[in-house]
Amino acid sequence: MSAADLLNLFIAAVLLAGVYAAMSVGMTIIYGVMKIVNLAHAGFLMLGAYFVFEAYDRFHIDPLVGVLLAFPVFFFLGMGLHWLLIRRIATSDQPTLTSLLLLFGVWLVLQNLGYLIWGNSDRAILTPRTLSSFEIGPISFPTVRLVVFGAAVLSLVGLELVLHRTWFGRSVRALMQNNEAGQIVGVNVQRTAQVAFGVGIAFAGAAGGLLAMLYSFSPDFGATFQLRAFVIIVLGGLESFGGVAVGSLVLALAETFSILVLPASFQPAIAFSLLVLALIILPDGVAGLWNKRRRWV
Amino acid sequence: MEQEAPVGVNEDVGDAKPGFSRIAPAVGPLLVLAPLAALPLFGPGPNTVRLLFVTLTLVTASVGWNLLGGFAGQISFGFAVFYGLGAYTAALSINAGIPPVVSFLMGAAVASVASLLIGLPTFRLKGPYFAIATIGVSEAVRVVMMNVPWTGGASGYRIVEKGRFFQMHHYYTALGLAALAVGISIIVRRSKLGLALTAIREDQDAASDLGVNPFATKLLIHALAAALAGAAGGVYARYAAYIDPDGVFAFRNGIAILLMPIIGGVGTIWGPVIGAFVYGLIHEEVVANFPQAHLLIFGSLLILIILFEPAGVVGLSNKLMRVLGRERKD
Amino acid sequence: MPPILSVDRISKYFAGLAAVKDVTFDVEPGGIYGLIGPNGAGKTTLLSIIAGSLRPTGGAVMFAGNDLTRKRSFGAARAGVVRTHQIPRPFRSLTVLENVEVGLRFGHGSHTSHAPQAAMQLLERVGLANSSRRLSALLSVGDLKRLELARCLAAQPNVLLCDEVCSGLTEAESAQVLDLLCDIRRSGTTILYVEHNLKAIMKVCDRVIVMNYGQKLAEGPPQQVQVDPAVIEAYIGRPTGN
Amino acid sequence: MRNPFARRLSQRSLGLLSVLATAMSVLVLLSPALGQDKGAEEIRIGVVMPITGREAKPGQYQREGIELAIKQVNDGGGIFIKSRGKKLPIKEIFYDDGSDQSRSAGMAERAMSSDAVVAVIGGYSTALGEAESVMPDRYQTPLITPGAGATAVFSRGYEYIFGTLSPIDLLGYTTAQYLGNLVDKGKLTKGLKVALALENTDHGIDYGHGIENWNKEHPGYFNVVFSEKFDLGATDFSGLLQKVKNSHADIFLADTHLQDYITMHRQYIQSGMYHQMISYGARGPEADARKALGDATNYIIAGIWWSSKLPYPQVKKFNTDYQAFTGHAPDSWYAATAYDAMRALAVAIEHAGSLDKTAIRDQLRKVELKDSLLPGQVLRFGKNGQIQGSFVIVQNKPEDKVDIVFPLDAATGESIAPKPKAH
Repeated sequence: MSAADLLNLFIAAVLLAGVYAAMSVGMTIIYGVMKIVNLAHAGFLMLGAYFVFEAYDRFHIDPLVGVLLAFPVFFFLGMGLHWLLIRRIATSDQPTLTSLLLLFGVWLVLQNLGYLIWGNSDRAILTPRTLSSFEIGPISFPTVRLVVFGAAVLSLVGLELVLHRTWFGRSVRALMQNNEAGQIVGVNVQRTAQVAFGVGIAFAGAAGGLLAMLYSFSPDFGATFQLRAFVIIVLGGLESFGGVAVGSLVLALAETFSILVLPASFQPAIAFSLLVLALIILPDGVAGLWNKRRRWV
Repeated sequence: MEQEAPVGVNEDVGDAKPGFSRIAPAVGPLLVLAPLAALPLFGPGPNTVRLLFVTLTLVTASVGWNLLGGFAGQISFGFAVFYGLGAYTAALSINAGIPPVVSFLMGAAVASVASLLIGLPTFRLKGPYFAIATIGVSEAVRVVMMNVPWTGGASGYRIVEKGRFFQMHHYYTALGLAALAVGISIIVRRSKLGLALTAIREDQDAASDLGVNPFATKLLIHALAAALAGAAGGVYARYAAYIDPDGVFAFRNGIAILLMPIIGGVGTIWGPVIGAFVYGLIHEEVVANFPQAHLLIFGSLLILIILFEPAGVVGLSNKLMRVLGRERKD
Repeated sequence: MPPILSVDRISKYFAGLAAVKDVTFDVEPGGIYGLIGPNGAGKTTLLSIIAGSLRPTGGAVMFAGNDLTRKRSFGAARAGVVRTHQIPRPFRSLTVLENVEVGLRFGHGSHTSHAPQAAMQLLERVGLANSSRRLSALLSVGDLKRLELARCLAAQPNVLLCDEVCSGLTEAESAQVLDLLCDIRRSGTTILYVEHNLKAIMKVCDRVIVMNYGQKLAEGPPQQVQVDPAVIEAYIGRPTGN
Repeated sequence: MRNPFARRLSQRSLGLLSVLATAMSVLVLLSPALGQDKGAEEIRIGVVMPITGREAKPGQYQREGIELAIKQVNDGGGIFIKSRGKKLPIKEIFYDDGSDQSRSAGMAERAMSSDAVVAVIGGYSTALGEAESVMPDRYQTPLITPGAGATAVFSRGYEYIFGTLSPIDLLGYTTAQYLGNLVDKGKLTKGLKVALALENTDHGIDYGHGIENWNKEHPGYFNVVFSEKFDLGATDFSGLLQKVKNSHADIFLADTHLQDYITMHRQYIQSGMYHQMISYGARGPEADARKALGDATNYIIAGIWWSSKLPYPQVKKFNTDYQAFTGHAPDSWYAATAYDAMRALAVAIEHAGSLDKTAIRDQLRKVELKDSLLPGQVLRFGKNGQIQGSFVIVQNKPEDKVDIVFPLDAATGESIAPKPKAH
């Protein structure tokens, strides 16, 4: 394989990492603040995809604008879901079975709603951007993937800004670092959790919109992404946004380059092997690396 | 929020009449076993037998899961691995001419060995990280099995048995296995091992401080649970006669095996049995009668159970009995 | 008499910070040893290391000729070194009696056969006999402390490591617990008693080890330690002026 | 009695257990009653298809094909059953298997064992068909699969299974034959390099075999330089495509499902790849793909079991009827094989003259549907139960046109080969 090929593969991996990061951010926020693994994430990715699709199909709204519109819509959807269901289960500093199963139930319901509303066709968004790419020397950049990559970077940067510049961000960070301490210094946990859940769902919806520019989708869209998002947040340390970027990059590089030595049919095993390896090599989870420091003090 | 007792735990109910409580553990299993064993007397249709057969294999897997997830509190999403390995081992053995019962035992043994291989690294992880790791293991094993050439890879594997198909034969195998599973579950619960498991579930470090070896205990119960799931997979495989990795190793199987005890009541003897019946029968009927809305119905049911009765059907019935008991006293 | 427990240059670092540094002392059989020091002195860390809940960064723990350093806490418990917890950690879904049975059936004495009444006798000894069939989750703080002790006693330890068994208790309850400790000592069990509260220690201990900033500050009989200027300084702070 | 806690638990559930036992007895007692007395005045036919999950869309198209055939039979008053001396209508009992193998087998079994059907049509996609194929012999109930084409399904010596899809290896073979024909015509040069990307199922394996077989029979035409399997439902094919690129092949042949076709071909276009000929196996002309890929689907060739462009009168009639029945035109081949499966079954039932399942099976073996929609116009089941029809190769052309380009006698347009570079 020539250097140009390797470079091409590397670019593909980095752009894939952008896709991965975009879809994982929402899951991280919810996990960080509430220690809930959002098993309904895939459902919201799917809804986001259809939202952007409908906006484009009916009102000819550019998918990128659609993604922006998805933010407020899904934010309130998330807040509503929290009000309706999530706040009723006990909070914990560990993921509980209850929360996992509740959200699994929500996922099933969302999936079925998708079937009832949109049927079982494979939909896709086709804009002039979709299939275009431009080349710099021997390296080609698919335009949509660049767009998604840019959006992912923007979301991560935007989120960092929000976390460090606003009261909400400070509350969120306080809760992510130490739930009890957060309560002691006067963070309104329920309120923050609700907003955080809303933000998490908003990012999930928007990410769904971004994915819709890349892939075709049907109501059971999202499951493979959800599992990967999960792998990424574990790799990235479960509750840091820098970690999401790192985790996405690690996974994308591993998946893309593994194909040089492994048959393509083994590719899906990469993510899960990485997950198990990361957990075992760092016995308390990757997060344990810096958690350990606090535990006995 | 009101402090709730841990899942699967009943608050003190006062002392039972000693004579009654001595026969109670024997009465329970018999009460369930008798009508199931006498099934042919009712002249059931093949579909009823099939439904009960499938449900009984689910009971076995679910009771197995409950040993680890309910008694020891180690939530695993990876039981499809054992179910699948049991299915494949039994399938390969039966095709090699080994008698079915021995094949099921071999399925159980292979699943147990796999459980040790999985448990050795992953039981060093605590709580949620163990659960997370089992997701990874489950999916990785599925993909690998898709690519193993000598089991047909993704094309699946077929069991060829000569002679006629006797559905009742399969049914009694499944019934016997399920009864065995419940028996094991009762024995474990009442043994020293059961005490250790509960202690580990409640506080692993405190249990260790009193001399319980959490790591070895968890490995042991994991192996036992895996053996049950593996045998269940084997029994199912012989019935289905065709298995493939996407079917038996599917992540959704792992979810189903975990859902059943949740529906019935985690950590109780009968919770997983009841859960498996509820899941097996309701799921099948909903799928058959509401093909357009079965996910919706099942998802909503799950949400309702989680929100309003986290202790499952057993918890619900306990609540009902308490209410009824109170009324009687008044 | 050879020491039953010897702690030899034990150190523990957390991310480069020393929680325990080069602590050495011997415990002779049959006494109550106090381990005192201000908050954050490293007492509980040291206790956890002896009990096997924590691995030391350096040093060794010897118990009756056996090296406990590499053993996990269940190994230590089976060998005969059992700890209590500062905040009681009952097995919430088990009854009081069953909690005690865990110690009885898995601890140091588990290989010897015991009468079925053993658990009840222990509960009577700590004054919990009436609650034996209650769920431990429903006990009061004081009762939980007693249960914590009863559970450890059930393991039949040679050395009992007590972590602040009096914290959170009323004066009267504390007195009862201290009486119980004396009673346990009389039956031949050695006690290493970690305590923040000086008064309690002085009442029951035969010998006291004082720690500060992870290091051993002083060791000796209570009366002697009480007047040690270094100890006073650690507890009250350097006297200003005069 | 060491552990009072356990005692309490098991004892607490006693009441519940008795309830459970009663409920079970009721269920057991009721079910035979439900099973009987069915099918007296109607012909019950089980249809097991995925309408949710990965295979939902093709499953739905096949269901529509079956239902159209049933409607047409029933509009004519039903099927004349000699033993009853009158015409009986067909009643469809539908089950969604959710694209899940074990459920698919379970539903087929349910249909055969308790819902009193005389035959089952089911099994879209090879995997689901294989799971179901165990059941027909077990319950001596014929099963026709209109969607499983892998030879493995029919190679087990089963006696009650039939299929209206020609074998997949024939699909690979025909594709290679077509390309060879292009070489003969001078449109392609001899000795071109071929890259294969196959889905990791029997479908993919058979497709690969078909191409290999033709190559063996006709050495020198093509040279397979790359062949690899991939997992269905992958999110990213950049690695695989990079490997294909590196193989410097001239022709790219993949065997995929619809979703993978869309995802893979998007990435193919985005990474600026080009081959003289491209095929995604049996996928190509689907409307969903056109919507998702637009002009990028132009010149893709597909080997399919049927095309609405076939110049037979019965195809024209079917196209109109289907449009009227479903409100949309037939999409690729899916509905046609299912429609013919149902029609062949109806003929067999009428010939059997009774609702006896074995008699129906015997008639299915002899059935000859002379106005079949499928290429060759005659549908006849082979010895193993699978039809041995031929394939048509279609090529997508600009402006949503699809032309049959092979076999030449059915062709509606010229092959455009090699594929033009810019579009």
